Amino acid sequence: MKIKIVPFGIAKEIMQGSNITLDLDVSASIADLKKILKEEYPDFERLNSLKFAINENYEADHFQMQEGDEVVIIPPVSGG
Amino acid sequence: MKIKIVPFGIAKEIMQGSNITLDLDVSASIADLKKILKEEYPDFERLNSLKFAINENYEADHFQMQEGDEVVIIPPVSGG
Amino acid sequence: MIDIQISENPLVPQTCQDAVADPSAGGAVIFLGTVRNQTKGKKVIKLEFESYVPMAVKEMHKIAETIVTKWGALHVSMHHRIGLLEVGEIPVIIAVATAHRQAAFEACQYAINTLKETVPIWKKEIFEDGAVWVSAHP
Amino acid sequence: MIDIQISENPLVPQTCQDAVADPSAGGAVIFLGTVRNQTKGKKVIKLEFESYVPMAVKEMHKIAETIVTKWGALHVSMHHRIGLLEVGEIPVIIAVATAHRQAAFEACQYAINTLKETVPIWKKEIFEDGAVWVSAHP
Repeated sequence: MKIKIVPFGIAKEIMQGSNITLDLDVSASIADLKKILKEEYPDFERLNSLKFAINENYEADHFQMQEGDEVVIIPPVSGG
Repeated sequence: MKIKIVPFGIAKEIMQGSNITLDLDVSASIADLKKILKEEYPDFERLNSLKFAINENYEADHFQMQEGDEVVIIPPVSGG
Repeated sequence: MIDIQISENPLVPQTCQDAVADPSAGGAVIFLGTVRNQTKGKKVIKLEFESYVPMAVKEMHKIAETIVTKWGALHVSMHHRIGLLEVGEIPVIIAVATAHRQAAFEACQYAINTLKETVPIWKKEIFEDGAVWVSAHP
Repeated sequence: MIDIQISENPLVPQTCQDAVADPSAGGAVIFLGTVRNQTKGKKVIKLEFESYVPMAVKEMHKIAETIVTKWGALHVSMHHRIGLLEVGEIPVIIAVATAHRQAAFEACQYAINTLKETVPIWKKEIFEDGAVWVSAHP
């Protein structure tokens, strides 16, 4: 299934600014995605945290994505 | 010795608005003054607190006044 | 910088904010008191504030100095209004700027709590049917 | 009333203050963040803020709703700026009005602490010799 990946902040730099589309196994989880991203972009390992949001909500490791989902990569936030 | 008494807030109402001058024994203390005032104006007994300031500083019961002192009566404060 | 004022004119929050602005501050906490339209369910028409001004300024300075010493504040601005105030008007503004925000919250709260305990300012609540000196009686 | 804004334009404290003004409020606590001229002793030239705006607004709403529910706040105003900011400019304003002041202090502090943990906004510190995404690395 196709999953669009949208990185922000330092995640965008780690991925060289690109939104990418990944082709994942049906019912792949956030944990699976995290593993794939860390293999492709080892700099993600060095971050203080790495979170993911779908439909503007944080989703945990066990969350299973669906075809067409847009997953936003949320590196450590630092507003304020 | 002559001591000028300056009341504020509700103390001014209790004393009917008047600054007064009392003639006290030499070396009279704040405690002595408090006793005299409560005898003269029993409504002082009903207040939550009754403090006194000389030269813009709070002074405790044992403080001994001097001729010419101006004593400010500070009923419970409620700024803010 | 310590900025203390007691005034019969309306207070201006921007003035206190400007007084504490500093490029080495990470944040400022500002407390704005406002005249409430009721107290214990009873409708308030106006408030009247009276002060023994020179001593009040001195006590407010003591509070500000404690904030600088204890919380390392860069700037403290404390303005208090006296006279007759309408509902919604501002009797007090306290602004504290510190390098890190936690200290500013603690210091600003200390300032307003201590002001209400030690500064010779008295508030009279004026109702439709009378007036009461706040906190005077048990 | 809950007033949440993320904006590329300079923030105006008076706007947040007006948003929380209420005759039944006894006080308002306002937190103003400011861009510091240094971090850990290193001179900061500018800050750049980026946000995933729709989610940031949603997370800020959650914070405001918690404040209304848990602290009984009458009004909450939270404005965050994005884009390039100079030293001394204001990236964030949080104003909370409550019937009694203690709740406003607690709620305002909760708001800024939680904003820094959950709201998808990222800050890049720009130095003379480079730039760093704040908090990204251990």
